[in-house]
Amino acid sequence: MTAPLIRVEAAAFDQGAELNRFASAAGAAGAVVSFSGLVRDEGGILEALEIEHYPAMTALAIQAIAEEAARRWSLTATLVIHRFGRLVPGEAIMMVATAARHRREAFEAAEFLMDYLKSRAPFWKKAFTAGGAEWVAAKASDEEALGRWG
Amino acid sequence: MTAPLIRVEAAAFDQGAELNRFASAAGAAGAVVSFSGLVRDEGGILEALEIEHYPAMTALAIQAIAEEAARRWSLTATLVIHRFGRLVPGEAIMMVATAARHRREAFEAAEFLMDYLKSRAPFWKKAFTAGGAEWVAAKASDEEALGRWG
Amino acid sequence: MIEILYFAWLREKIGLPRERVETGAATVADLVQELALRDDAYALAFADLTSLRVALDQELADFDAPLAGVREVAFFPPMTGG
Amino acid sequence: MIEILYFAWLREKIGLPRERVETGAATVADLVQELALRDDAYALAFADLTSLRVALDQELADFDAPLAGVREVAFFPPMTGG
Repeated sequence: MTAPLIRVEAAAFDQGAELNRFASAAGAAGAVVSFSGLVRDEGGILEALEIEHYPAMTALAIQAIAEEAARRWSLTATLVIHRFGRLVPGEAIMMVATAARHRREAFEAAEFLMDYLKSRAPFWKKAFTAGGAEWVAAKASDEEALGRWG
Repeated sequence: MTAPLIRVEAAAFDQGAELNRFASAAGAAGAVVSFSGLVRDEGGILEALEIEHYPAMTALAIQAIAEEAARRWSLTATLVIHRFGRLVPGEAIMMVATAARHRREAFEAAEFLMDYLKSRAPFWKKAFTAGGAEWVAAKASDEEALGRWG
Repeated sequence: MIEILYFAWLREKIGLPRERVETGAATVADLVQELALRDDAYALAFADLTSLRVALDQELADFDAPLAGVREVAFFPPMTGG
Repeated sequence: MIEILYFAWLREKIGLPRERVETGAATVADLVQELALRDDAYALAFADLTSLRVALDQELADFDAPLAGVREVAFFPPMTGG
Protein backbone atom coordinates (compact mmCIF):
# COMPACT_ATOMS: atom_id res chain seq x y z
CA MET A 1 0.00 0.00 0.00
CA THR A 2 0.97 3.63 -0.31
CA ALA A 3 2.22 5.29 2.89
CA PRO A 4 -0.59 6.48 5.18
CA LEU A 5 -1.45 10.13 4.66
CA ILE A 6 -1.55 11.83 8.05
CA ARG A 7 -2.39 15.46 8.69
CA VAL A 8 -2.73 17.20 12.07
CA GLU A 9 -3.83 20.77 11.51
CA ALA A 10 -5.81 23.68 12.87
CA ALA A 11 -7.49 24.68 9.61
CA ALA A 12 -10.90 23.43 8.56
CA PHE A 13 -10.86 20.86 5.76
CA ASP A 14 -13.35 19.92 3.07
CA GLN A 15 -14.23 16.29 3.74
CA GLY A 16 -15.88 15.84 0.35
CA ALA A 17 -12.85 17.13 -1.53
CA GLU A 18 -10.63 14.89 0.62
CA LEU A 19 -12.80 11.86 -0.14
CA ASN A 20 -12.67 12.55 -3.87
CA ARG A 21 -8.90 12.97 -3.86
CA PHE A 22 -8.48 9.84 -1.75
CA ALA A 23 -10.77 7.70 -3.92
CA SER A 24 -9.13 8.80 -7.15
CA ALA A 25 -5.71 7.84 -5.76
CA ALA A 26 -6.92 4.57 -4.27
CA GLY A 27 -5.99 2.70 -7.44
CA ALA A 28 -6.87 -0.97 -7.53
CA ALA A 29 -9.23 -0.67 -4.58
CA GLY A 30 -12.89 -1.36 -5.13
CA ALA A 31 -13.98 -0.32 -1.64
CA VAL A 32 -13.55 3.05 0.03
CA VAL A 33 -14.78 3.75 3.56
CA SER A 34 -14.69 7.14 5.24
CA PHE A 35 -15.55 8.25 8.73
CA SER A 36 -15.97 11.85 9.80
CA GLY A 37 -16.44 13.08 13.33
CA LEU A 38 -18.48 16.27 13.59
CA VAL A 39 -18.87 18.70 16.47
CA ARG A 40 -22.38 18.08 17.84
CA ASP A 41 -24.31 21.07 19.08
CA GLU A 42 -25.62 19.08 22.08
CA GLY A 43 -29.12 20.45 21.73
CA GLY A 44 -27.90 23.96 21.03
CA ILE A 45 -25.93 24.46 24.26
CA LEU A 46 -22.45 23.94 22.85
CA GLU A 47 -20.71 27.12 21.69
CA ALA A 48 -17.34 25.66 20.78
CA LEU A 49 -15.01 22.74 21.27
CA GLU A 50 -11.35 23.38 21.91
CA ILE A 51 -8.98 20.59 21.04
CA GLU A 52 -5.57 20.45 22.67
CA HIS A 53 -2.92 18.02 21.51
CA TYR A 54 0.70 17.03 22.13
CA PRO A 55 2.42 18.24 18.99
CA ALA A 56 5.64 16.24 19.37
CA MET A 57 3.70 13.02 19.81
CA THR A 58 0.49 13.34 17.79
CA ALA A 59 1.65 12.48 14.29
CA LEU A 60 3.92 9.71 15.62
CA ALA A 61 1.06 8.11 17.54
CA ILE A 62 -1.29 8.27 14.54
CA GLN A 63 1.45 6.90 12.28
CA ALA A 64 1.89 3.91 14.61
CA ILE A 65 -1.87 3.26 14.61
CA ALA A 66 -2.04 3.48 10.81
CA GLU A 67 0.93 1.12 10.44
CA GLU A 68 -0.73 -1.40 12.73
CA ALA A 69 -3.88 -1.18 10.57
CA ALA A 70 -1.76 -1.78 7.46
CA ARG A 71 -0.29 -4.90 9.09
CA ARG A 72 -3.73 -6.29 9.91
CA TRP A 73 -5.59 -5.54 6.69
CA SER A 74 -4.71 -5.36 3.00
CA LEU A 75 -5.21 -1.67 2.41
CA THR A 76 -4.31 0.17 -0.76
CA ALA A 77 -4.48 3.57 0.96
CA THR A 78 -5.14 5.18 4.35
CA LEU A 79 -5.90 8.78 5.28
CA VAL A 80 -6.16 10.40 8.71
CA ILE A 81 -6.88 14.11 9.20
CA HIS A 82 -7.32 15.49 12.73
CA ARG A 83 -7.82 19.10 13.70
CA PHE A 84 -6.84 20.95 16.85
CA GLY A 85 -7.78 24.39 18.18
CA ARG A 86 -11.23 25.94 18.34
CA LEU A 87 -14.13 24.34 16.45
CA VAL A 88 -17.82 25.19 16.29
CA PRO A 89 -20.85 22.86 16.01
CA GLY A 90 -21.23 21.23 12.61
CA GLU A 91 -17.54 21.41 11.77
CA ALA A 92 -15.60 18.24 11.03
CA ILE A 93 -13.14 17.41 13.83
CA MET A 94 -11.43 14.63 11.97
CA MET A 95 -11.72 12.11 9.19
CA VAL A 96 -10.30 8.74 8.34
CA ALA A 97 -10.53 6.96 5.01
CA THR A 98 -9.45 3.49 4.00
CA ALA A 99 -9.31 1.77 0.61
CA ALA A 100 -9.13 -1.96 0.00
CA ARG A 101 -10.16 -4.56 -2.56
CA HIS A 102 -12.85 -5.90 -0.26
CA ARG A 103 -15.37 -3.91 1.70
CA ARG A 104 -14.97 -5.87 4.93
CA GLU A 105 -11.29 -4.94 5.12
CA ALA A 106 -11.94 -1.27 4.45
CA PHE A 107 -14.72 -1.19 7.09
CA GLU A 108 -12.75 -3.02 9.77
CA ALA A 109 -9.61 -0.96 9.25
CA ALA A 110 -11.58 2.29 9.48
CA GLU A 111 -13.24 1.14 12.72
CA PHE A 112 -9.88 0.07 14.11
CA LEU A 113 -8.34 3.45 13.27
CA MET A 114 -11.24 5.24 14.96
CA ASP A 115 -11.14 3.08 18.08
CA TYR A 116 -7.42 3.75 18.53
CA LEU A 117 -7.59 7.44 17.64
CA LYS A 118 -10.28 7.89 20.31
CA SER A 119 -8.18 6.57 23.19
CA ARG A 120 -4.57 6.40 22.04
CA ALA A 121 -3.88 9.58 20.12
CA PRO A 122 -2.95 12.55 22.36
CA PHE A 123 -5.96 14.82 21.91
CA TRP A 124 -8.14 16.35 24.62
CA LYS A 125 -11.43 18.17 24.13
CA LYS A 126 -12.79 21.05 26.14
CA ALA A 127 -16.45 21.95 25.68
CA PHE A 128 -17.52 25.59 25.96
CA THR A 129 -21.13 26.41 26.80
CA ALA A 130 -22.90 29.50 28.15
CA GLY A 131 -22.56 27.83 31.55
CA GLY A 132 -18.78 27.56 31.38
CA ALA A 133 -16.07 25.25 30.11
CA GLU A 134 -15.50 21.60 30.88
CA TRP A 135 -13.00 18.97 29.77
CA VAL A 136 -14.71 16.12 27.95
CA ALA A 137 -14.24 12.91 29.95
CA ALA A 138 -13.03 9.77 28.24
CA LYS A 139 -15.79 7.17 27.94
CA ALA A 140 -15.42 3.67 29.35
CA SER A 141 -17.07 2.41 26.16
CA ASP A 142 -14.22 3.86 24.11
CA GLU A 143 -11.62 2.05 26.18
CA GLU A 144 -13.66 -1.15 25.98
CA ALA A 145 -13.92 -0.83 22.19
CA LEU A 146 -10.20 -1.56 21.99
CA GLY A 147 -10.80 -5.02 23.44
CA ARG A 148 -12.31 -6.04 20.13
CA TRP A 149 -8.92 -5.85 18.41
CA GLY A 150 -7.11 -8.25 20.80
CA MET B 1 -34.48 10.05 11.64
CA THR B 2 -35.15 11.74 8.34
CA ALA B 3 -36.44 9.44 5.59
CA PRO B 4 -33.68 7.51 3.80
CA LEU B 5 -32.50 9.23 0.64
CA ILE B 6 -32.44 6.69 -2.17
CA ARG B 7 -31.35 7.33 -5.73
CA VAL B 8 -31.07 4.80 -8.55
CA GLU B 9 -29.66 6.50 -11.61
CA ALA B 10 -27.52 6.14 -14.72
CA ALA B 11 -25.59 9.37 -14.38
CA ALA B 12 -22.23 9.63 -12.63
CA PHE B 13 -22.32 11.32 -9.23
CA ASP B 14 -19.77 13.27 -7.20
CA GLN B 15 -19.24 11.26 -4.03
CA GLY B 16 -17.42 14.13 -2.30
CA ALA B 17 -20.23 16.57 -2.97
CA GLU B 18 -22.75 13.95 -1.81
CA LEU B 19 -20.79 13.40 1.42
CA ASN B 20 -20.67 17.13 2.13
CA ARG B 21 -24.38 17.58 1.52
CA PHE B 22 -25.16 14.52 3.64
CA ALA B 23 -22.93 15.58 6.55
CA SER B 24 -24.30 19.11 6.61
CA ALA B 25 -27.85 17.75 6.82
CA ALA B 26 -26.99 15.10 9.39
CA GLY B 27 -27.87 17.45 12.22
CA ALA B 28 -27.29 16.14 15.70
CA ALA B 29 -25.11 13.31 14.48
CA GLY B 30 -21.50 13.25 15.53
CA ALA B 31 -20.52 10.31 13.36
CA VAL B 32 -20.77 10.01 9.58
CA VAL B 33 -19.68 6.87 7.72
CA SER B 34 -19.58 6.55 3.95
CA PHE B 35 -18.84 3.64 1.68
CA SER B 36 -18.19 3.91 -2.03
CA GLY B 37 -17.81 1.02 -4.42
CA LEU B 38 -15.55 1.77 -7.39
CA VAL B 39 -15.12 -0.07 -10.69
CA ARG B 40 -11.74 -1.85 -10.41
CA ASP B 41 -9.64 -2.09 -13.53
CA GLU B 42 -8.69 -5.70 -12.69
CA GLY B 43 -5.07 -5.17 -13.67
CA GLY B 44 -5.94 -3.17 -16.75
CA ILE B 45 -8.05 -5.83 -18.49
CA LEU B 46 -11.49 -4.42 -17.67
CA GLU B 47 -12.90 -2.05 -20.28
CA ALA B 48 -16.31 -1.45 -18.79
CA LEU B 49 -18.90 -2.76 -16.41
CA GLU B 50 -22.54 -2.83 -17.44
CA ILE B 51 -25.06 -2.84 -14.64
CA GLU B 52 -28.57 -4.13 -15.30
CA HIS B 53 -31.35 -3.71 -12.78
CA TYR B 54 -35.05 -4.35 -12.28
CA PRO B 55 -36.51 -0.85 -12.35
CA ALA B 56 -39.90 -1.66 -10.80
CA MET B 57 -38.24 -3.40 -7.87
CA THR B 58 -34.90 -1.66 -7.23
CA ALA B 59 -35.93 1.38 -5.24
CA LEU B 60 -38.49 -0.66 -3.27
CA ALA B 61 -35.87 -3.25 -2.32
CA ILE B 62 -33.36 -0.59 -1.25
CA GLN B 63 -36.08 1.22 0.69
CA ALA B 64 -36.88 -1.98 2.61
CA ILE B 65 -33.19 -2.51 3.41
CA ALA B 66 -32.80 1.08 4.61
CA GLU B 67 -35.92 0.82 6.76
CA GLU B 68 -34.60 -2.34 8.37
CA ALA B 69 -31.33 -0.52 9.13
CA ALA B 70 -33.30 2.32 10.70
CA ARG B 71 -35.11 -0.19 12.92
CA ARG B 72 -31.85 -1.74 14.11
CA TRP B 73 -29.75 1.38 14.70
CA SER B 74 -30.42 4.94 15.84
CA LEU B 75 -29.59 6.76 12.64
CA THR B 76 -30.17 10.44 12.03
CA ALA B 77 -29.80 10.06 8.25
CA THR B 78 -29.21 7.45 5.55
CA LEU B 79 -28.21 7.81 1.91
CA VAL B 80 -28.01 5.19 -0.83
CA ILE B 81 -27.03 6.00 -4.42
CA HIS B 82 -26.67 3.18 -6.95
CA ARG B 83 -25.93 3.56 -10.64
CA PHE B 84 -26.93 1.37 -13.55
CA GLY B 85 -25.80 1.30 -17.17
CA ARG B 86 -22.24 1.42 -18.50
CA LEU B 87 -19.37 2.37 -16.16
CA VAL B 88 -15.62 2.50 -16.70
CA PRO B 89 -12.79 1.69 -14.25
CA GLY B 90 -12.34 4.23 -11.49
CA GLU B 91 -15.96 5.37 -11.55
CA ALA B 92 -18.11 5.08 -8.43
CA ILE B 93 -20.78 2.38 -8.83
CA MET B 94 -22.61 3.25 -5.67
CA MET B 95 -22.35 4.90 -2.30
CA VAL B 96 -24.01 4.59 1.07
CA ALA B 97 -23.72 7.03 3.96
CA THR B 98 -25.04 6.81 7.51
CA ALA B 99 -25.12 9.34 10.33
CA ALA B 100 -25.58 8.60 14.01
CA ARG B 101 -24.61 9.96 17.41
CA HIS B 102 -22.19 7.11 17.96
CA ARG B 103 -19.62 5.79 15.54
CA ARG B 104 -20.35 2.13 16.17
CA GLU B 105 -23.94 2.59 15.02
CA ALA B 106 -22.96 4.47 11.89
CA PHE B 107 -20.34 1.83 11.01
CA GLU B 108 -22.60 -1.16 11.63
CA ALA B 109 -25.52 0.31 9.73
CA ALA B 110 -23.30 1.11 6.73
CA GLU B 111 -21.93 -2.45 6.72
CA PHE B 112 -25.44 -3.84 7.02
CA LEU B 113 -26.65 -1.72 4.09
CA MET B 114 -23.71 -2.88 1.98
CA ASP B 115 -24.16 -6.55 2.83
CA TYR B 116 -27.81 -6.43 1.84
CA LEU B 117 -27.32 -4.28 -1.26
CA LYS B 118 -24.75 -6.82 -2.49
CA SER B 119 -27.10 -9.81 -2.44
CA ARG B 120 -30.65 -8.52 -2.06
CA ALA B 121 -30.97 -5.53 -4.36
CA PRO B 122 -31.78 -6.45 -7.97
CA PHE B 123 -28.58 -5.46 -9.78
CA TRP B 124 -26.44 -7.61 -12.07
CA LYS B 125 -23.01 -6.76 -13.38
CA LYS B 126 -21.53 -7.72 -16.73
CA ALA B 127 -17.79 -7.26 -17.20
CA PHE B 128 -16.44 -6.29 -20.62
CA THR B 129 -12.82 -7.09 -21.46
CA ALA B 130 -10.88 -7.36 -24.74
CA GLY B 131 -11.55 -11.10 -24.45
CA GLY B 132 -15.32 -10.71 -24.35
CA ALA B 133 -18.13 -10.14 -21.89
CA GLU B 134 -19.03 -12.14 -18.81
CA TRP B 135 -21.68 -11.86 -16.11
CA VAL B 136 -20.11 -11.33 -12.69
CA ALA B 137 -20.94 -14.30 -10.46
CA ALA B 138 -22.30 -13.75 -6.97
CA LYS B 139 -19.75 -14.63 -4.31
CA ALA B 140 -20.49 -17.18 -1.61
CA SER B 141 -18.77 -14.81 0.83
CA ASP B 142 -21.36 -12.14 0.07
CA GLU B 143 -24.21 -14.52 0.85
CA GLU B 144 -22.42 -15.63 4.03
CA ALA B 145 -21.93 -12.02 5.12
CA LEU B 146 -25.70 -11.79 5.68
CA GLY B 147 -25.44 -14.45 8.39
CA ARG B 148 -23.85 -11.86 10.63
CA TRP B 149 -27.10 -9.93 10.89
CA GLY B 150 -29.24 -12.82 12.11
CA MET C 1 -52.31 -13.56 -17.45
CA ILE C 2 -48.98 -13.25 -15.71
CA GLU C 3 -46.14 -11.00 -16.80
CA ILE C 4 -42.80 -12.80 -16.64
CA LEU C 5 -39.49 -10.90 -16.55
CA TYR C 6 -35.98 -12.25 -17.10
CA PHE C 7 -32.74 -10.53 -16.15
CA ALA C 8 -29.00 -10.86 -16.79
CA TRP C 9 -27.82 -14.16 -18.29
CA LEU C 10 -31.29 -15.64 -17.91
CA ARG C 11 -32.63 -12.92 -20.20
CA GLU C 12 -29.86 -13.68 -22.68
CA LYS C 13 -30.40 -17.45 -22.60
CA ILE C 14 -34.14 -17.16 -23.09
CA GLY C 15 -33.74 -14.39 -25.62
CA LEU C 16 -36.33 -11.99 -24.27
CA PRO C 17 -36.66 -9.57 -21.38
CA ARG C 18 -40.33 -10.21 -20.68
CA GLU C 19 -43.41 -12.06 -21.91
CA ARG C 20 -47.04 -12.56 -20.92
CA VAL C 21 -48.23 -16.08 -20.27
CA GLU C 22 -51.55 -17.72 -19.60
CA THR C 23 -50.94 -20.31 -16.91
CA GLY C 24 -52.76 -22.42 -14.37
CA ALA C 25 -49.59 -23.07 -12.37
CA ALA C 26 -50.24 -23.08 -8.63
CA THR C 27 -46.69 -22.28 -7.53
CA VAL C 28 -43.52 -20.76 -8.94
CA ALA C 29 -42.05 -24.26 -9.24
CA ASP C 30 -45.06 -25.36 -11.33
CA LEU C 31 -44.60 -22.35 -13.59
CA VAL C 32 -40.90 -23.14 -14.00
CA GLN C 33 -41.78 -26.71 -14.99
CA GLU C 34 -44.23 -25.42 -17.59
CA LEU C 35 -41.69 -23.02 -19.05
CA ALA C 36 -38.89 -25.62 -19.08
CA LEU C 37 -41.05 -27.89 -21.25
CA ARG C 38 -41.36 -25.26 -23.99
CA ASP C 39 -38.00 -25.73 -25.71
CA ASP C 40 -34.29 -26.30 -25.15
CA ALA C 41 -33.52 -22.65 -24.40
CA TYR C 42 -36.01 -22.57 -21.54
CA ALA C 43 -35.00 -26.04 -20.37
CA LEU C 44 -31.36 -24.97 -20.20
CA ALA C 45 -32.14 -21.64 -18.57
CA PHE C 46 -34.13 -23.30 -15.79
CA ALA C 47 -31.91 -26.42 -15.48
CA ASP C 48 -30.48 -25.43 -12.10
CA LEU C 49 -32.87 -23.64 -9.79
CA THR C 50 -30.19 -23.18 -7.11
CA SER C 51 -28.56 -20.66 -9.46
CA LEU C 52 -31.81 -18.70 -9.85
CA ARG C 53 -33.84 -16.32 -7.74
CA VAL C 54 -37.45 -15.25 -8.11
CA ALA C 55 -39.46 -12.18 -7.18
CA LEU C 56 -43.26 -12.04 -7.07
CA ASP C 57 -44.70 -8.59 -7.62
CA GLN C 58 -41.25 -7.09 -6.91
CA GLU C 59 -40.63 -9.02 -3.69
CA LEU C 60 -38.12 -11.85 -3.31
CA ALA C 61 -39.87 -15.18 -2.86
CA ASP C 62 -39.23 -18.92 -2.74
CA PHE C 63 -39.85 -21.35 -5.56
CA ASP C 64 -42.61 -23.05 -3.63
CA ALA C 65 -44.52 -19.78 -3.19
CA PRO C 66 -48.12 -19.79 -4.53
CA LEU C 67 -48.93 -17.76 -7.63
CA ALA C 68 -52.52 -16.90 -6.74
CA GLY C 69 -53.10 -13.18 -7.28
CA VAL C 70 -49.57 -12.56 -8.54
CA ARG C 71 -49.27 -10.27 -11.57
CA GLU C 72 -45.53 -10.11 -12.17
CA VAL C 73 -42.98 -12.90 -11.78
CA ALA C 74 -39.30 -12.08 -12.27
CA PHE C 75 -36.56 -14.68 -12.64
CA PHE C 76 -32.89 -13.80 -12.36
CA PRO C 77 -29.47 -15.02 -11.19
CA PRO C 78 -28.20 -14.20 -7.68
CA MET C 79 -27.89 -10.43 -7.41
CA THR C 80 -24.54 -8.67 -7.59
CA GLY C 81 -25.22 -5.16 -6.35
CA GLY C 82 -22.96 -2.82 -4.45
CA MET D 1 17.43 17.19 33.56
CA ILE D 2 14.06 15.94 32.44
CA GLU D 3 11.45 17.96 30.56
CA ILE D 4 7.99 17.44 32.00
CA LEU D 5 4.83 18.29 30.02
CA TYR D 6 1.26 18.62 31.29
CA PHE D 7 -1.89 18.59 29.18
CA ALA D 8 -5.60 19.38 29.50
CA TRP D 9 -6.96 19.67 33.06
CA LEU D 10 -3.64 18.51 34.48
CA ARG D 11 -1.96 21.51 32.86
CA GLU D 12 -4.63 23.77 34.32
CA LYS D 13 -4.41 22.29 37.82
CA ILE D 14 -0.64 22.54 37.93
CA GLY D 15 -0.68 25.94 36.25
CA LEU D 16 2.02 25.33 33.67
CA PRO D 17 2.37 23.48 30.38
CA ARG D 18 5.94 22.32 30.95
CA GLU D 19 8.92 22.54 33.25
CA ARG D 20 12.43 21.16 33.56
CA VAL D 21 13.29 19.21 36.66
CA GLU D 22 16.46 17.74 38.10
CA THR D 23 15.50 14.35 39.50
CA GLY D 24 17.04 11.10 40.63
CA ALA D 25 13.69 9.26 40.34
CA ALA D 26 14.13 5.72 39.02
CA THR D 27 10.61 5.25 37.71
CA VAL D 28 7.65 7.35 36.63
CA ALA D 29 5.94 6.50 39.92
CA ASP D 30 8.96 7.81 41.85
CA LEU D 31 8.86 11.03 39.85
CA VAL D 32 5.14 11.42 40.55
CA GLN D 33 5.80 10.99 44.26
CA GLU D 34 8.49 13.68 44.16
CA LEU D 35 6.19 16.09 42.32
CA ALA D 36 3.21 15.43 44.61
CA LEU D 37 5.30 16.45 47.61
CA ARG D 38 5.98 19.91 46.20
CA ASP D 39 2.68 21.60 47.07
CA ASP D 40 -1.09 21.17 47.19
CA ALA D 41 -1.61 21.88 43.48
CA TYR D 42 0.72 19.04 42.50
CA ALA D 43 -0.62 16.79 45.26
CA LEU D 44 -4.17 17.29 43.98
CA ALA D 45 -3.21 16.91 40.35
CA PHE D 46 -1.53 13.57 41.00
CA ALA D 47 -3.98 12.34 43.65
CA ASP D 48 -5.53 9.66 41.41
CA LEU D 49 -3.14 7.96 39.02
CA THR D 50 -5.90 5.85 37.49
CA SER D 51 -7.21 9.07 35.93
CA LEU D 52 -3.81 9.87 34.40
CA ARG D 53 -1.71 8.61 31.52
CA VAL D 54 2.00 9.04 30.87
CA ALA D 55 4.17 9.13 27.77
CA LEU D 56 7.97 8.77 27.83
CA ASP D 57 9.70 10.42 24.90
CA GLN D 58 6.34 10.56 23.07
CA GLU D 59 5.41 6.94 23.64
CA LEU D 60 2.66 5.76 25.99
CA ALA D 61 4.12 4.00 29.05
CA ASP D 62 3.17 2.59 32.42
CA PHE D 63 3.75 4.31 35.76
CA ASP D 64 6.27 1.66 36.77
CA ALA D 65 8.41 2.28 33.68
CA PRO D 66 12.08 3.24 34.37
CA LEU D 67 13.20 6.79 33.65
CA ALA D 68 16.82 5.99 32.73
CA GLY D 69 17.69 7.77 29.49
CA VAL D 70 14.30 9.43 29.19
CA ARG D 71 14.37 13.11 28.14
CA GLU D 72 10.68 14.01 28.01
CA VAL D 73 7.89 12.87 30.33
CA ALA D 74 4.32 13.89 29.55
CA PHE D 75 1.40 13.54 31.97
CA PHE D 76 -2.21 13.87 30.84
CA PRO D 77 -5.78 12.64 31.35
CA PRO D 78 -7.17 9.77 29.25
CA MET D 79 -7.18 10.90 25.64
CA THR D 80 -10.36 11.98 23.86
CA GLY D 81 -9.44 12.03 20.20
CA GLY D 82 -11.60 11.29 17.18
